Amino acid sequence: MNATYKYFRDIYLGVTTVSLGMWITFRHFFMPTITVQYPREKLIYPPRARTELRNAIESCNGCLQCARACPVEIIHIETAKAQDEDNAGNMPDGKPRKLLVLTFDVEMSKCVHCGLCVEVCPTESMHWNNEHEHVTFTREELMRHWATYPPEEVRRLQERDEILKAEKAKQAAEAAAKKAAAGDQPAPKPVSKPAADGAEKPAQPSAAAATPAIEKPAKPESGDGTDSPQKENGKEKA
Amino acid sequence: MSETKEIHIPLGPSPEKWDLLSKGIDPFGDQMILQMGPQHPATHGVLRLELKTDGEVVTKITPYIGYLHRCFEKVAESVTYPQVIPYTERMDYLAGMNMALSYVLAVEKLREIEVNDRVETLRVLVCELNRIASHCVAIGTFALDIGAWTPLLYLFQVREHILDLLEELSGARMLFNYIRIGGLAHDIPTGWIDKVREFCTYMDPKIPELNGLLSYNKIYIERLAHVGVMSQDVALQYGITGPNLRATGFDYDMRRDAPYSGYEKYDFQPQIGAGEQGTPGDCWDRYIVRVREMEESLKIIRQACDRMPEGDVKETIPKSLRKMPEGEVYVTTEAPRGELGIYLVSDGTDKPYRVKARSGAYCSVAAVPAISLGGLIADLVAIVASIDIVLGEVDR
Amino acid sequence: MILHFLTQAVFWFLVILTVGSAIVVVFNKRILHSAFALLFTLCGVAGLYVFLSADFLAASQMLVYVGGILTLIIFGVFLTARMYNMSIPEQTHQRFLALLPVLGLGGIIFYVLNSAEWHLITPMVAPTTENLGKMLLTTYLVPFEVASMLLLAALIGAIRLARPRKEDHDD
Amino acid sequence: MIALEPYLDLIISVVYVVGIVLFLSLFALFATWLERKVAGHIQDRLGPMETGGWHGWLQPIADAIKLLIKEDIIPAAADKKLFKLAPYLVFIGSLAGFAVLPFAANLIGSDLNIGVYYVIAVTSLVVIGILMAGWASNNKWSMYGAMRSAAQMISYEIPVALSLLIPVMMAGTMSMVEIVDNQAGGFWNWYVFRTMPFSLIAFVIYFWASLAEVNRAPFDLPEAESELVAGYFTEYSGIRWAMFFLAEYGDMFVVSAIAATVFLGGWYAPFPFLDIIPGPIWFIGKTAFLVFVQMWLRWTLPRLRVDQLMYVCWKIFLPFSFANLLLVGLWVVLKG
Repeated sequence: MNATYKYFRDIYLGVTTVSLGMWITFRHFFMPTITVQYPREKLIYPPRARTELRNAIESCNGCLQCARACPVEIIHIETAKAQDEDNAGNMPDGKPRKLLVLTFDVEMSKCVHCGLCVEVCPTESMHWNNEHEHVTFTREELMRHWATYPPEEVRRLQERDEILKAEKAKQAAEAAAKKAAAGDQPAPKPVSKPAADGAEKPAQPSAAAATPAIEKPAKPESGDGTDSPQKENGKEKA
Repeated sequence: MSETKEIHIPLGPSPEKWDLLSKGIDPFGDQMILQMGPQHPATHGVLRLELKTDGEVVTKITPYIGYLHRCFEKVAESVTYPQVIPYTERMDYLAGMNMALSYVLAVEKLREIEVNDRVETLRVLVCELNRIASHCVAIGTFALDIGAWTPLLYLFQVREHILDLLEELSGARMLFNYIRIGGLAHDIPTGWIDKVREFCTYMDPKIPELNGLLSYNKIYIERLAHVGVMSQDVALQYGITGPNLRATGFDYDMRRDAPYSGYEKYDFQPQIGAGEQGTPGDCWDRYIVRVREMEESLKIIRQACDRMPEGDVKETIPKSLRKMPEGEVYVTTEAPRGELGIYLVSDGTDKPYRVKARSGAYCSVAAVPAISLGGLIADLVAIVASIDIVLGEVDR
Repeated sequence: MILHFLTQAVFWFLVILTVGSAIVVVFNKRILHSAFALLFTLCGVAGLYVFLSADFLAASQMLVYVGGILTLIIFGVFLTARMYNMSIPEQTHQRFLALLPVLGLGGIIFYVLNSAEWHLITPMVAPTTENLGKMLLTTYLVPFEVASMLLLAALIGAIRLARPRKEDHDD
Repeated sequence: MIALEPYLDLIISVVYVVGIVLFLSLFALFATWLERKVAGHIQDRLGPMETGGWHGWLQPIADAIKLLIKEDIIPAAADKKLFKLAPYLVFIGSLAGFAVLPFAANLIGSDLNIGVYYVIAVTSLVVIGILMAGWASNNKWSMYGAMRSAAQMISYEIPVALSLLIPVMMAGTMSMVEIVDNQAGGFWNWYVFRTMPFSLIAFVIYFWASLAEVNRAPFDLPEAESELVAGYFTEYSGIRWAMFFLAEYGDMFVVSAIAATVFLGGWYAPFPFLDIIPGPIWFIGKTAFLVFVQMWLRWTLPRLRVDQLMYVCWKIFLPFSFANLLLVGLWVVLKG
């Protein structure tokens, strides 16, 4: 009896629940669709949307905070101290520019869009551009270069920086030897501290690059400008 | 368990068996070895199950994991504390908020940071939103594996709604990086709470619709009831947590039993399976527990919206995490796929010395052989879908 | 003329299909290929039935032999253990001894074919089903039912044998 | 000059066969488009919208071209002869069904007096074709799919046949044309509405069992994607896969057309005054509606398990079919 009851109940439930399901899908048949016809219609992104990284190079002070915040280490920055001869101009906030940003490369292909670099940027030069269609045909195109210096200029400035740094080190050594530089140091310290801190990393490859000085001019012949940052990356990792 | 004693056949027949095969002797008898995955449509990513089947009856299962191993724990040792957060969210990419919360709570415990009430409430709010989104995928893919396509698409609409909300809040749709050590990345945008309330009203009729379309569908019940019964003993032995444990009738929910982030202030009821359509702990129970948990999460969200206190969400974010106190902490939270425990060892530097994640899905995979032997392949598909694994969390 | 030619062509096509695939069945070394070749033999025979205006019989041939028996044979082959490199013994031993019964049988068949009185009937395109149905339920009712009973008994027996011996817990 | 008269039949047959193949291809193309549209709108989506302008109506053509120019991959370990043969066999089995579909009173391949029986018989070819495909692929999933499919199709042939027997009994003939002619004059004369509720039950059982016959959801176990990857055509690609696809949609049309013929009045309009609309339109319209219902079911229901499939067949459909048959037999006898 119980089995018979269950048998007919199963059939009854089967019929009713299937009909209910059919009714629900039938109702959806006449509901408005939610499809957005993408290339023609586009969604509006919220202001916070993390889309593609951009760096407004004119307001970048080369402080390297973004490069240090990046969990995947895709931001590569090289800087040189600005000298009077450069006419570096002013930062957007009116203060004179102290560092020349020689290279500012971001490997967008590796970016995880975590937004940590944007958050730490003191000058708000790192920002999201609110465009997400960064599709390219080659991986090299996803390497974003924002610095405007031509390669020869970069090399020249780096070498100059090396010389200046060496001189400064010599002076500092002398000053330290004299033990009379107490009044001299506090003034450059706030500027040189982050620079020196950040310079530790790029300084090593540039120092390494400085020694084989003959090798370097050969590079632009073998490849175009897009190659050099990658080679430098390789060096940094090595 | 007995299946661990069986001879392990790594990749197809062993050389001796090939010898037998070439002599025309079938070393497997009536049994056949079947590789299910890692590219099988129903293995939820890249799980590989090596099955021994007798006809369609599964007689032995060996799960193989690691196809999605991304060295989370090792990477976490080489990046600074805040930089780990984006990596945590890639464990269970369907519930990034819950993943990040566990890690952040661990760091805060280490550093002894007390966050304010607004931060806690917002964290609960986003985690519960994310839990609904995660369960939507879980239930949707479950239905998909049983052969019903449409519920997946309906649930994805709900999920899309949530992701829109979270995108507006955090800027990203899946890997939010929103919960930060000592606070949150942003405060809420204007009118966001109203949008969450709107979502709650939008969500309300969706669950009855799902029930009508799927939960109480006779075919669906027949496919799931009495299938893959996980007894409480088995669940506890394997360290199963989360909805899978509650489905066995074991009333245990970290949010209620060991509250964190202010969960004790909310009124909600952990859902347990009672074997309504079959045996307690069967696939249908695991399914319905998730459906009901969505309702409970909705309740929590409503309460969080109502009590949203004022405050600064960045107030307690430490200026620098260069110097961390030495020591070790262990924090577990209730993630959608079971308890997520983060064990953190600090040696005082700016990078963690060791991070160990204990994830719910990993334990669930381990229990698959214990609960699905003797079933059909179709049952196995249902079971793998019902324990709701995300291979990102299993492999880490 | 052309119609006649076409009819002839179709007939010979069917004959070649039937006999050719039958030869494949016998001589093929892979047992599964033999089983599948049987399909064409059976279809060819069904086609020949159509030539005899036995449409019901042709359809039954398809339904019973192709849909039922051939499927059963293929299943049987599939389920045979050691399918991996199953080969039918190739060498023929004692050819001369074998030739004797073959020749004998062939002779008998040839004799029967020759001595039989073949009635050439004009194909009548009339429904055969009505007559068949009536005859099955009147003249041939008893043999029909006996055959049914036999098949039913075989069916039940097969199920009884195939059923696992463990106790049933429900239904 | 030879007179064309004697060959008229022949020419008509050839034209008809070519027409049917064209129709089948066109219908399959249309059905793939319809399937995606139905799926899309049921799921609050739009489905294909790009190719060809209006609602992506050229999408199936684009798909067909894509399939035609795709690489034809035959697995190294496959049984090549059988692998190549199987799709054609399945396709022929599907095509053969079209021979007896009465699109109109005089638009029928061959008005066999065993029409209904013939259709049931030729579906056997499909079973063999599927078994062949599953075996020849040399893939375990294909094998499972083939075994499931064969078991399922053979089992479900019985309820299908028993349900089809009911209109046959009521009409007293197995000829498709005569069965339809018996349903002339308004929808209340259709067999599905005569002898209520028996014929209605027969119709429902036929429809559901035919879903299993053509491997459609909720009985799509042979190609159950989440279980068996793609069942017996896992290894097929390009044009051979397209043959299976064509056959599947052709089968869908055949079973729906038979339902329309024997239960829903074939080419007759539901109301006599609508008879000005030509018969083939009614026939194809009714069939297309049933095809639509098949799709609607597919996008609503979960899939059954193997044992449940057999349970439904042997323990639900079969007893009901038998009881139905008995009662309708009584009804026919009592009515004289």
